[in-house]
Amino acid sequence: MSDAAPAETTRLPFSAARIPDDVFAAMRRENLARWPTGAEVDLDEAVDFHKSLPAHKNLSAVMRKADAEGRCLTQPRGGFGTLELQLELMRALDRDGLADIVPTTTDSYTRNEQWERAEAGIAESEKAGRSMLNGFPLVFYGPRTARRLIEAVDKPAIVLSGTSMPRLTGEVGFAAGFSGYLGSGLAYTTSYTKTLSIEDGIRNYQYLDRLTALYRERGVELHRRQPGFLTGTNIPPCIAIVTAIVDALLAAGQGVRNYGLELAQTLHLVQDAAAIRACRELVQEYLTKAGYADAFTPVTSLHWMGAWPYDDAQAAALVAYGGTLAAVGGAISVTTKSTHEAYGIPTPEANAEALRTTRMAIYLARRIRIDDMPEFRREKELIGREVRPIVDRVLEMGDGDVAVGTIRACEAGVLDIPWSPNRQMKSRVLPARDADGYLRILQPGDMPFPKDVLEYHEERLRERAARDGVAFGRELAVSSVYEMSETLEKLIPAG
Amino acid sequence: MSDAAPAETTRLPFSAARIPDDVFAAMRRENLARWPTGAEVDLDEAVDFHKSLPAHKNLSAVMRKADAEGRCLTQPRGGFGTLELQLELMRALDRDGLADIVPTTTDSYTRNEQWERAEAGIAESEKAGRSMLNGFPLVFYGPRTARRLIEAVDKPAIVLSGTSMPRLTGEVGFAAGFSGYLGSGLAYTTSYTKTLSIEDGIRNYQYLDRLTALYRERGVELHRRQPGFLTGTNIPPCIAIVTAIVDALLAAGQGVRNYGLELAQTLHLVQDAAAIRACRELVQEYLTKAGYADAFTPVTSLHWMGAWPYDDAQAAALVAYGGTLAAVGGAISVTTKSTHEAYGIPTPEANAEALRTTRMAIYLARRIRIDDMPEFRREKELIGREVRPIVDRVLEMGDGDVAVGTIRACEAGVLDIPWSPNRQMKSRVLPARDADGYLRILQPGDMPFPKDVLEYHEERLRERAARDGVAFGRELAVSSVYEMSETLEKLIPAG
Amino acid sequence: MSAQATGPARGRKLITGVIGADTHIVGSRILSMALEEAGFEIVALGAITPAEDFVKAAIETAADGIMVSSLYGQGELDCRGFRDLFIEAGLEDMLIYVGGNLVVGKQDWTDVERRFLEMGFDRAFPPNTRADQVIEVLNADFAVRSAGRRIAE
Amino acid sequence: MSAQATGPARGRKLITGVIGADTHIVGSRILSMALEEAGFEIVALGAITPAEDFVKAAIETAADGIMVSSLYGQGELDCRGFRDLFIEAGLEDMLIYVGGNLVVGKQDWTDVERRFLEMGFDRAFPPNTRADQVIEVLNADFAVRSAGRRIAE
Ligand code: B12
Ligand code: B12
Repeated sequence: MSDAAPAETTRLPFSAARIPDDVFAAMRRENLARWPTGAEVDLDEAVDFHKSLPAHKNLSAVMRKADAEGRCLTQPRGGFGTLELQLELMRALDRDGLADIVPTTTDSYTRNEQWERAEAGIAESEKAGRSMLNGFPLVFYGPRTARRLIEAVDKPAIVLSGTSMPRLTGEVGFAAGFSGYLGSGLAYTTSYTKTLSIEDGIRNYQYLDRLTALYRERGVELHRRQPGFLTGTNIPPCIAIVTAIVDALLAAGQGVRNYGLELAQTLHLVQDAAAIRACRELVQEYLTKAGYADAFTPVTSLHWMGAWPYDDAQAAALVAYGGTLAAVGGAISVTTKSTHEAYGIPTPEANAEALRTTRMAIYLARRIRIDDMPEFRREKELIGREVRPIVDRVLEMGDGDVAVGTIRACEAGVLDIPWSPNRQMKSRVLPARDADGYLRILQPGDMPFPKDVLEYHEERLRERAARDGVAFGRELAVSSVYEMSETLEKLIPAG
Repeated sequence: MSDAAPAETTRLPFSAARIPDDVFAAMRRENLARWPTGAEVDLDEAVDFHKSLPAHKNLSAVMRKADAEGRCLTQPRGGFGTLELQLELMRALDRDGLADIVPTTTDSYTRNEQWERAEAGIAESEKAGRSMLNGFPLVFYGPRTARRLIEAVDKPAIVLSGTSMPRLTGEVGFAAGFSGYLGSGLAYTTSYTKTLSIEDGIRNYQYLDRLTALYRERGVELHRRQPGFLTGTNIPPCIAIVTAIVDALLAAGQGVRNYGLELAQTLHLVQDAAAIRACRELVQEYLTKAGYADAFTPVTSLHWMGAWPYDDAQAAALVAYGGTLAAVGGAISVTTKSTHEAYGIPTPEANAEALRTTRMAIYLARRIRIDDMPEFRREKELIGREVRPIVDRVLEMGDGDVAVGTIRACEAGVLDIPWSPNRQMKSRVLPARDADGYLRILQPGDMPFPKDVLEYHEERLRERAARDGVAFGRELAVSSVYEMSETLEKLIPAG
Repeated sequence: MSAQATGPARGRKLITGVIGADTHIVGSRILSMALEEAGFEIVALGAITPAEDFVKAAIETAADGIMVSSLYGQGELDCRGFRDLFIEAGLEDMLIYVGGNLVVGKQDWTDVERRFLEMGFDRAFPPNTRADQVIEVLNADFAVRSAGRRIAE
Repeated sequence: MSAQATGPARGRKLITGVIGADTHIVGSRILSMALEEAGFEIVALGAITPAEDFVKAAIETAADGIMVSSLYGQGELDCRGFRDLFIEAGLEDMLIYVGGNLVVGKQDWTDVERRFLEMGFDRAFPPNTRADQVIEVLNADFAVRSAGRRIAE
């Protein structure tokens, strides 16, 4: 396994400041030397290649166009353990799924920079005749080989690599011709690692963001994206948006100006629509305050990220509703799951079918918007009152430096996320669903939500506890984790 | 083939008046003599049987309970050509589909009172080992045998028999223990027959409604239901509601007080919700004016009734959205279709899956209502302004008798429906979808819609014509018939 | 612009109608409209048309072809002996198509097609057939008919 | 009220954790909470736990059983040789369960189960396993262990 954190020579004092050119050049040399395919990365060649691509294969341009046209694009997830399988998958998602954006999900060894294990996984996959890895070992194949994926499909491609260690995967992905990369320092470190420090996670993404800016300086606009879904487990909009703001400020600090914001669906029509609007506005508000008024921050809505039902027919409703929620909410794209979700990585067929179901749902949503609904307004305003006190406190704690503030806030529990595997997070904040299906804060931990806001959440949750006849407490949170995976007999008992 | 219209001896002057007891007794004798199983109908025994059923097997009671609890029940369609197949189907819909209401759809020969042909169809089905009929030959089997269907499933059962000749099917169905019957004189005669006169169709349903009232007099409340979907082909809410009001007044005249109203989904979130609310309110308004303030008139929303997509994945989105629309609109039940719709009568499995997908969509809709939206209010108010002038004119034309007014109004084109197969209907009214996905009136024919309303419809449709670059005319209506069956490549071309 | 009748197909007279107790009129009506616009002459019998009425209309109007619709699933029963009626009436060479949802349920199309061809239909069309496709086939079939063949390959 | 540890199972010490590079902590955490409430003693190793750490913790805490979670699909690679590590450490009789989404993709469960039993796990649990079911099986297995058998039928 290679070192996750940058070597000492290039380790700057930790801050949100832009990494200076010379230091970054040294960092890149060190980074690219960590695995043989790093040597294949040639920035000049990569820039030329990106410039040679038509606008419809550049994710930044495609997101901007969709935003201008009021469209909601579809994007699946998808990664298999060998180049052949991955080529076939991406072609199927394009051809049979009509995906507007094609993905390459990396395998979990690659995510953890265990490239030798990934290599072994390829061999095992070839031996077994099926993928033994849960994604594509992008770094092992390297940029030259991975470019075949870009050439195979006439759509923009994005790297999906849920990791806090994106430095080499990012270099390889961009050099291969991927024009999008999902991941961020705060969001992924708190939800994808156990022992990595938040600081190192942020540093790693500062590298990636700085790399994105380097391409930008060379005239290539790439799309960076923040994964606000975190642990995917009942994340209320406010918590997702707080992390979105922090990560967006960090990215902007490195020079990123095309920064997507992902929001996991709560599966509530009003809460999701309010969240999508609030997210973009609040991120813009803080970016503008910080002097980055020129950043483009489209919102992507994600199909339900928690536990799925074990019945395909039930799951189909989540797939379709996922399209409805994204489109009605005004998201610029939706990231899809499939009816196989509760069981395992979907076959290309199941993946493509879910894309089509979602696309039809988007069509059916027409131009419907619910922004005029009083309930929508109430929720949107509520999100603002939840988010601002936390973000303001984070900025305060950093004495103006958002990177520093973030670390301190995590330590203090001011920034917190539910169900975190990371040992440095308090993970005391706990969400649950209220009687109307809204995700609310059951336990705030040490997050400084205003008192009246918390009272409101508690009142709504007490209503649910009373309805369900359970005690007001942790059980509400646990049953909310299971909820969507329950059988219909349990969810809607016969009259 | 037996006679469709009642014999002369019992032919009263045509009016909306309640059929007198003695005449009705004579009518029943004549009717039951038309086919051997008619002799099995024993009203006293049937009344006792209905009284012996628990409330949860009585559709009237079940609809009232759902209304009180704010639930949206699920009900499939389903009929196969032999008793064995029908038993198996109903059990599957109950057990695997969790249907709240189980159906028996009759075959098209039975609907047209061609009972010998139905008999032959049973034999053919047995020979072929698969159903050669598109439904269950209820009259051929008769009430005693059909009761096995009622006994097989612990849910309320409804007869679905799209016909203008329900007299014997109704007798057999109610005597067997079915507690619901779908169909009505105006709606079905205009959409299911070619040469039958509207008058005879209404007379036939007056018989059925009078029979329902007879059970009521004996203490058994049965659920009658109006099929507002008509030809299922882009029926705008106003036209469905006009027929609902007329048919409800006719039924109430015979003594029916539990009268469901079906509305085909337009597949527009706002238009459907507005239609569901407006339908119940307007029917109540006219019933109350006519002195029937005590009628219960719950609304049932129907999965898309027009042409379906030929791709299962696309169809799944229509299934799921159908649940969403019904629940958000506040319908008391939803009648489902399946992913097989474009091809043929679904297998029990496909039928059950669609029920589960729909049920999950209903769950996901939570308690969401959009009645506060300005757009909802505008649409609902618009429907009122469309419906009242037509209904008022119909009543006027009958000099106070809705039955007489209906015939005159159909002749004059004041009452009209799109795509009617019936030669007596002008069928000059033509709907099309506007740029926002609302169904609008493209050509009003001779229906007396207010001028400003028609101007509004035209303006909206011209917007669509401009967007699609087609002439403002019939092509808008034809392409609206195909719309939902188009491929996704056509509906949402790649960016 | 949509497909047009060409060559020997131009001006041909076609009977349309929905057979049996079947009330699905929309497809037959839209097909009739499209065929008329394409340059065929159309005699539309509408919904719920007994088999015999197609023969009667064919004789009365000296039609060149018959477009039978069946949507409701019972076409497999209704269409038996349809060709025989034409043979009995001395119209054994009549061009007869059938289209719609011809059988009950979602069945394998090649199998369904075979059944209807065996019943004597010249062609059977699956669900999701559009008027343009039908016009092209009509053009081809009327073209080979002048050469004495029954239908085009 | 939910299932409880009974008989010889009461108070047993169980190690929980998510093996390999797998970060899915929710299932393991909820399972740990439920087992604790049921009367087991729990040592939770959390997400991303190398196989060796399970052995180390078992020795250090003198555990009675191991509850390996694997959700992310690569469990089939991560779990190879897991039993051998315990045998090498002299803990050949350790009760070892594995549960989650054990392989990549939606595969036939009986086949997947066989593979994991062959790897040496005493039991493998499919997706959609709830804590109550696990507790019942633990009760049964600890019960037969006092009788010298490995696991209950
Ligand atoms: C939430 C979630 C996430 C969250 C996890 C948050 C966190 N830190 O825990 C996030 C978003 C971070 C995530 C990430 C990823 N995920 Co994920 N995730 C899920 C999801 C939707 C729900 C899992 C969950 O929490 N369920 C609720 C809990 C309560 O149930 P449970 O985990 O199943 O555990 C129960 C039982 O299984 C059992 N059990 C569990 N362990 C054990 C052990 C024993 C001994 C026993 C007896 C029982 C038992 O008891 C538990 C309690 O009832 C599942 C799919 C699903 N189930 O719907 C996918 C899923 C597990 N994820 C998957 C994948 C592939 C990933 C990623 C690689 C991302 C990707 N595809 O791009 C990354 C992995 C990152 C990494 N390095 O590990 C796949 C695994 C595929 C496969 N096996 O073929 C799944 C199945 C989705 C899919 N179909 O593709 N994921
Ligand atoms: C609208 C509709 C109705 C309307 C019909 C209104 C009317 N008067 O026309 C209503 C609601 C009244 C109705 C009633 C019934 N229907 Co209906 N209906 C439909 C639906 C949803 C759309 C049909 C339609 O109009 N399509 C649009 C037109 C433009 O397309 P089309 O009809 O397919 O015709 C095109 C082609 O097929 C082709 N074509 C048609 N005819 C011919 C002929 C030739 C020679 C050629 C070359 C081509 C050709 O060209 C046409 C133009 O492109 C279909 C399912 C679907 N397709 O989604 C079911 C469907 C046809 N109905 C069906 C059934 C069973 C019924 C009922 C028995 C009700 C029931 N199940 O409870 C009753 C029948 C009543 C009766 N006695 O006939 C079934 C038939 C089942 C089967 N074959 O296995 C279907 C397939 C639904 C299903 N999956 O169960 N129905």
